[in-house]
Amino acid sequence: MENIGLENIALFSGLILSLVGLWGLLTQKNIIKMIVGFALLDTGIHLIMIAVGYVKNSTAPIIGEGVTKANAADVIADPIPQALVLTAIVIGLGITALMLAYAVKMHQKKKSLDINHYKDLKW
Amino acid sequence: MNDIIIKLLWTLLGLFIVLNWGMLMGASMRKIVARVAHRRGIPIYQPWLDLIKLYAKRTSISHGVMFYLGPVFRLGGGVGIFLFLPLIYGSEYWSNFSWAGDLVLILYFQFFGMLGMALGAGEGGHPNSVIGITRGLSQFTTVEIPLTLAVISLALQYNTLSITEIVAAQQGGVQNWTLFTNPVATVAGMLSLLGALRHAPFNLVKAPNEVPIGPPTEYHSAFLGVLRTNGAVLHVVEAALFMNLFFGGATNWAEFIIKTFLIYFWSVFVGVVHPRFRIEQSVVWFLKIPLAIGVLAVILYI
Amino acid sequence: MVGPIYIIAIALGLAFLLGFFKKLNANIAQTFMMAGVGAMSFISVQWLFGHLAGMVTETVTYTAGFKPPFSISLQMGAMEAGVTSMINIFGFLGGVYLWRKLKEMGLNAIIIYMVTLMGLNVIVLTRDLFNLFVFLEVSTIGIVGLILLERGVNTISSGFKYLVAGGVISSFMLIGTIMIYKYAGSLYINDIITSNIAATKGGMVALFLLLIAVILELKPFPANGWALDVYESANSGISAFLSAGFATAMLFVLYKLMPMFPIEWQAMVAVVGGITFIGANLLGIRQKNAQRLLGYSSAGQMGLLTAVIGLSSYLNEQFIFILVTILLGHYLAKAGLFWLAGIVKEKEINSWSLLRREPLLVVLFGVFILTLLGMPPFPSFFGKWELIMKLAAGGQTTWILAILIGSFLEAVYLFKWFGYVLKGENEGLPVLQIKPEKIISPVVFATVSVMAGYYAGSLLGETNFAFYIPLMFIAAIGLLEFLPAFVKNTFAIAGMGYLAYTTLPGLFETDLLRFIFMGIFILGGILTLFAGYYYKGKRQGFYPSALIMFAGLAGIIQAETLLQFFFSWELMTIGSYFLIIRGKRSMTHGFSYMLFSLAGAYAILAAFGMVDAQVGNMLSALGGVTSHATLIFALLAIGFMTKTATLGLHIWLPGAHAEAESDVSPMVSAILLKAGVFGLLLTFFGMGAESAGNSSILYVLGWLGAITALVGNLAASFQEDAKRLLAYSSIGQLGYILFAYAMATQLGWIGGFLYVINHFAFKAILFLTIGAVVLRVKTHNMYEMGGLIKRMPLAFIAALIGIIALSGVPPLSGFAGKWFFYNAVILKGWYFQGAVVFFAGVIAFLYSYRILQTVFLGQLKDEHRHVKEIPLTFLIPIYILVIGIMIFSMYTHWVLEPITQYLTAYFPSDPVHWDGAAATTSLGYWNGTWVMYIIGIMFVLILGWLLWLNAKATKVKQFNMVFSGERPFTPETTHMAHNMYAGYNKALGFITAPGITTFWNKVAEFVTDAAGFIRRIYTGNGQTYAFHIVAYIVIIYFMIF
Amino acid sequence: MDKIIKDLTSRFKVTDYIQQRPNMAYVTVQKELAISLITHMRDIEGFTHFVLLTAVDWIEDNLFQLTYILNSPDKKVDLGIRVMIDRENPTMDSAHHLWQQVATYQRELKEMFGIDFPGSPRVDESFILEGWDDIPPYRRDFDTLKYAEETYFPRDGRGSNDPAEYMKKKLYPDEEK
Amino acid sequence: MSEEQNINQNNEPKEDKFLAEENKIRLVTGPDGKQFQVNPLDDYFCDKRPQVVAPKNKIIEKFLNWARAESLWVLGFGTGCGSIEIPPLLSPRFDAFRYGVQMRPTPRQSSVLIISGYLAVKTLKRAIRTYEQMQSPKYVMALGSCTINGGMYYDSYNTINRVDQYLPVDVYVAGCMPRPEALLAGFVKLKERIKAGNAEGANEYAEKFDWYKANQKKIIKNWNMPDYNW
Repeated sequence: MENIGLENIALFSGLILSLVGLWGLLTQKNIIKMIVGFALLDTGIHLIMIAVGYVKNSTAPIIGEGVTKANAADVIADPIPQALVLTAIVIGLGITALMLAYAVKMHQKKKSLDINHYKDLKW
Repeated sequence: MNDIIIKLLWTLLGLFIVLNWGMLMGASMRKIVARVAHRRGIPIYQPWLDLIKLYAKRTSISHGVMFYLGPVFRLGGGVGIFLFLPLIYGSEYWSNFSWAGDLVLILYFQFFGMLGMALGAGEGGHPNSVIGITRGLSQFTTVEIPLTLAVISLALQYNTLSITEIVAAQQGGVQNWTLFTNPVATVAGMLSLLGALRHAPFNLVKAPNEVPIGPPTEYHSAFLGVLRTNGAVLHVVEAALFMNLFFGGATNWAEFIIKTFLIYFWSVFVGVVHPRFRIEQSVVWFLKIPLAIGVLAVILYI
Repeated sequence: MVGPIYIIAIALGLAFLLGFFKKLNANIAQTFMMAGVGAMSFISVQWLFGHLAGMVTETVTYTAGFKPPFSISLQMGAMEAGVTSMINIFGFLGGVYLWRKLKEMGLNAIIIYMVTLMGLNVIVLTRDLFNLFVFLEVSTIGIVGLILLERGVNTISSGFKYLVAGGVISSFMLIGTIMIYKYAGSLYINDIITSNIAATKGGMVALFLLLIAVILELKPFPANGWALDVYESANSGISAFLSAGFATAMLFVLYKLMPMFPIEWQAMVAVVGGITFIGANLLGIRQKNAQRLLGYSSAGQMGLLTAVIGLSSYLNEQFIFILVTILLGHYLAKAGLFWLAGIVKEKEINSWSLLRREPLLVVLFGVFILTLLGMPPFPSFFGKWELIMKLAAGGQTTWILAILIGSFLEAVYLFKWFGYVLKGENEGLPVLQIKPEKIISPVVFATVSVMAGYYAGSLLGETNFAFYIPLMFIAAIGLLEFLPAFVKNTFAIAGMGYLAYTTLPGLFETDLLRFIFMGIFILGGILTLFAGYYYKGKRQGFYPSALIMFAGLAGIIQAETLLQFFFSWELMTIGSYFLIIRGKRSMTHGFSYMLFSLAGAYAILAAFGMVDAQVGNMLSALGGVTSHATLIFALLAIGFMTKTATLGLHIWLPGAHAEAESDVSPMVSAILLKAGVFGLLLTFFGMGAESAGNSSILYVLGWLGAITALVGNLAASFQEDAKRLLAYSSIGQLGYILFAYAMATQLGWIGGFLYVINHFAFKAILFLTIGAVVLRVKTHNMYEMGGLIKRMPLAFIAALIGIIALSGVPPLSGFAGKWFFYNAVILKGWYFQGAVVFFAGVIAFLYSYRILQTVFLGQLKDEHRHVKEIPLTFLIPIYILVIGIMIFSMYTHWVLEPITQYLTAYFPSDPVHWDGAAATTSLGYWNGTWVMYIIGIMFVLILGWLLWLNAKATKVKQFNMVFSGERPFTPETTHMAHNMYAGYNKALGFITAPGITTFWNKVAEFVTDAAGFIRRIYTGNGQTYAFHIVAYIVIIYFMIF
Repeated sequence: MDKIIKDLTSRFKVTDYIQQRPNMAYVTVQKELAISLITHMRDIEGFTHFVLLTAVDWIEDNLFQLTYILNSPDKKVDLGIRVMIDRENPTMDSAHHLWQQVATYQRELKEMFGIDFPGSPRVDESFILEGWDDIPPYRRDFDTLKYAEETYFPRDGRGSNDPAEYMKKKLYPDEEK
Repeated sequence: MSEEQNINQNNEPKEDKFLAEENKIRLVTGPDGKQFQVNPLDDYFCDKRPQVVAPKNKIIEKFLNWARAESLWVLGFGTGCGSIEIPPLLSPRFDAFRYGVQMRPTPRQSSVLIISGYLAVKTLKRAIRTYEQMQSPKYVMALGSCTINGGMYYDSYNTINRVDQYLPVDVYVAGCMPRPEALLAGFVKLKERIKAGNAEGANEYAEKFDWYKANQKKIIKNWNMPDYNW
């Protein structure tokens, strides 16, 4: 259990989550399900990102209780991935929202949410 | 200047001899053909009479300028070959103007007359003329190949394209004739001659019972006279060319006459015993046997 | 210098501000936006000029006051300045173009537009990996938002596909980024480059994910279906944005990130790019939809540029030049073409013929197409040239081949499209509405393209200006298009005259070979142009095209370097293409002409590359080639033989020449074909015709020439169309010429020169005459003519003399050619080839007679009873040539003796001896002047005799003939013309069976079928596209690791 | 044969019937029925071969008699169909649609007898006579001798002999009759 | 001969109800779009009249006539049943070549036209055209009683009785049909006439052209050409 470690759990769950999301994105015919798949993929990646930034036995990168400027680098977890994750979540959200907006538009036009019905352009 | 005038006079004399010999030769050939058919045939002087009659026709018509020029081109072609062909080996006067050009000139000068004739007949507007000409040209294209190959073979053998030199190389006895030194080329050349002289089986061009007489359908009177004159000259000259190339040339008129007669007789002989080819048949025929022989002639001398 | 940060500041600030004023008048908002974009453009352009002028150095701006890696930094180097300038200028012009649309869509669209533009700028400028990711996403979101400018269901679904695919890609990119951070400990690109990240396996995977994501953003084949749908369905302004703006930025990202990756991966990048270049262009062939076609082209161009980046190690110091010029070409052309697509509003490319209603649009279209293809004088030409040169220097033959194949495939569909524009049916198409704001941007880009071309050329350090003088003259003539034809004609002739005045005397002193060809080009040009006085009206487009061709021809002669030669060669090809395609029904012929020409040009280019790699770029250095000499020789020969229409490469010619206008046919037949001959001669002279490896090629060429002559002449005999007959005859004659030069002996070459001059003269005479006759009788079919000698005696005489010269009957100059041939063939020992050539020569009689007989002799038709003699403007040049041919025939030695001396330098053995007019070889002798005298005198004597005998001949009319006691009924049924050589056809027609045409058709069919088969991977399903992306990543992964 | 005729009579109003030979018979029908009868014979009875069409001028009755002769290759019988038409206004329905060659016969009849066949191809063009402008020469009221004498410059002194008499006179001049 | 004055071809109105369709004046559009009239009779045929060509001076003419007589080129044109009698002439049995008689396939080159038997009006038209296309001097030989007085066709509505009303006949060979020997005799007779300078049929035809033409046109209603077929 010790060998596994929290970051690995996060990493693997993130990996599995993103694979599930990718699988959903690639196989589900329903557009909404595809978007859900994408969201899962996105979340999985965020988990991975956090896992990457995780440092064992370290605290949150907030200066204060036990964390001084001097030992900050040794004690705190890397703050950058966390910052990145925040940004990534925002962007992922934006994209998901845009996808949903598109889904609404598509449904308005063709009254269908099956991705197979939108194949007019090809070749 | 004097030289040239004398030269011209000799040339005219030569032309006169060749013309008359051509007519005599034609008449004797017809006599021979008649005898083969158990007839007596025409009087030996018939060609002269025909010619006089044609020139003495009182009326004539003309379809246009080219119609008029056609026979001029035609006779020009025949006389031109005569002019550029050395007749008698070793005689300066009887070598005519052969210093102006070699064998190639003569080979290509044949076309001069053909082209003019073709255009003249074309201007006549008669469809049969044009049919005849297309046949003639078609056949001629393939007739030329064996001859070309034979000439190349000769050029390789004698290393020259000058007729005079080719004849010179054949002097000194029968064994030196191309006929014996290069028999394959001779065969190719003589097969080509059959087509060039247009006797049967290669006479579809003027096949009288199909396209009345072919190219000269519309020609008559003096026009036809000119054409007949040319025919007489051309036959002798063609025979003389082959004589020079393959049969050792001639050193005197007697030899000239005998040899040209025999060469001409060859085509008549073949003609008498053969029926007529259709045009595509003759085209293909020339591309088979004579072409193969011509190729062989060249291969032997590479 | 205004800092690059202000670019972002302006954009963001404006976007925010505008967001506050929701109710703001759209006009004002848009003005603000344009002002903002203008300011952004200004900033980047000033940096660009600063860099170019050397006033500034690479500058890094730090945000938040920290040094990286702790903050985001923006770098403004020369490249960045250039790329942001491109993006911002595009943004500005695109904004102008989209003016109406944006206004219609309101403030939000304007904001998104600005944000997207800003995103692209940051992508270029930033040196932070995550920042890059963020702004990539911002731009993607922005683009997808802009896609919604159009509300069709296809647009929306394609936008969704784009989003799905983009999402997948960005996921990988994100993983890659974060893993890089894990292994490199920094997101600052410069740090990553210096860190040894590739040492660990995980680091490699991280880099791989990043790289593949960037590559996928460049839409590599075949994982690019999602982008194509967007290109096809989005508003053309947005497609332009995607292609010119977004792709440019992404390409720069790849360029920027390249140092991060292991050096071995460059090959992978190059291969990916190469496959995309070929694959996308292959599939483009089947496209009918203009925007989708442009999408394919866009993907292809990106592939090429990716390949260039991947190949950077071979390109050395020229890498940037190549990258920038090709990128610039793509950027200008693609934006321009998408914009035009928005103006035309027709989806199908065969409806683009309506562009023809607006000449300006056609010009723009032409400029863009040529820019895209890398034709001179546009920038990508120089880029491609340098690319090939450098690749050749690196010994990368496979790459040269791949790039040329890709370019060729691209040319296939672009010129098909061009053909539709120039010649397609435009009846019944809707009216073209041009809004002013839509036309400005393409005009600006076209202008920039031309200027950039000049600039790129001068960067290569050529004495480039001399080659631009004719172009400027042409441009001037082009501006005078509104004038009537005869004025322009006068200008054109004056220009040609000036060219002759300045060049010919000098060439006469220095180089006889070039003098002869220049003489043919210029003299022929002037004479054929003279015939153009016949045309009334403006004759739009004719003079620029013709003069471009002549400028190219003159350039070929004057070229000293390989580049100059190739430049002129391509110029000539373009000009002649425009000339050829002007004819009726000549769309397909112009197309096949262009394809063969381009294929030939690429062969030449490849060969030049190899030459350049070995001995430098001087044309005269051709002889110094040592390695691969045979290959180079063969490539050059094939390249030039496409112009001489040697058998196998000839199928473009008959149609192209036959359908061209009456005065264009002689230009392209009598003159243009000689360019190929000149090229061959340069090769032979330069590379030494007799060197060991080449002689076997020459042997093959000899046979090829002989068979070409045979088949060309035979096919000519079976034609019903007069001009087609002459065209086939040209093929045959060029076969002779090829044969003559392939002999590589002095005699052969004298014969060849004789033929070149002769063919020029008689083919010009014949094409002008027949062309003029066609103008009068309004038909090409010979069986519909006949008897015209009565109406056009002068034309007949000219044609007769032309035919006599053609057929080689003494005494005209054609015979001289035959004489030299005989001698040369026998001395060379090519007996059987020679026999074939002579057979072909005799067959020439068939068609010579046919054209004279069926056009001029025989039966005059009812409707031609009142036709006039051919126009004087044709007669004058024709008779100048006739007189020329007579003099040349009489005094052949005036020309041939100097040529003999000239050739003695190459063939010291001197087998021809000239004594006055008499030529003697070791085989035979010939005296042209005397032959002429003798024949002339004899002819006159016989004619006189006949006249004396027969002066009173009654002149009769055409039906007065023997008709078996009947009379003819109609001239049509009495004229023996149709299927004239039926018997011959029966015997030998199989030789002319169109096997070669069938072969090329099969090739074309195979290629298009392959394209049609492959493109089925683009199912139209967004999931499939996403799957493609995943599969692509996996495959590449396994290929690398 | 009888069966055919019987059958025929039951279907058409056949006025006259002559059995010329066992395998040859003539029937006479009305002008209006003729073509349908012929069609019937061709299509039903198997008289697929058209032998000839000719005419006789019955000037006394003021009639033209048209005779169509048909042949049945299977039954090996001939059938002649006679049609009497008015001589003053000779028209007859055309049968060229049954056999193409009928048109040629009709053209000849038009030229030689002046019998019109409206609708027959090229029926008005001259067939054998080129430029004939007299009454049709096969009509019996056309006097060919008179016409020849008027037109063709007969040579005087023409006489004729009975060859037998002539030879007898020549060989045996003394022998009296 | 009396008809000579009242028939003048030129004044006759050119209305011809037998004018063939292809010989009618037609309106044609040229390639330049202009319309114009084509009158086939004028535009496609020469309408000159034949001219009398006087013989040259006597001695030369005698010589030439001898040559002409010995070189009789016969047109291979069979008109009636007599045409079957001509081919045997060239067979070994009769061998007309001995007499300088040769066959020619085209009237342009021939000098003898043999009317070999009865002439229908239709054939007469062709015979006349052919005769007119021959070049002067030219001779006509008529075989059989049909050509002399109509023979057994004397009362036919379409067979002429006397050829000499339409063409200048030099020699008649009587018989029905004359055998080849008779033809040879005819040739000999013709030669005698030519040598004597009496065979001036061509000039006679030109001289009495109007008379001949009137006779011809009396029966040939659809001549459809200018008067003289060059």
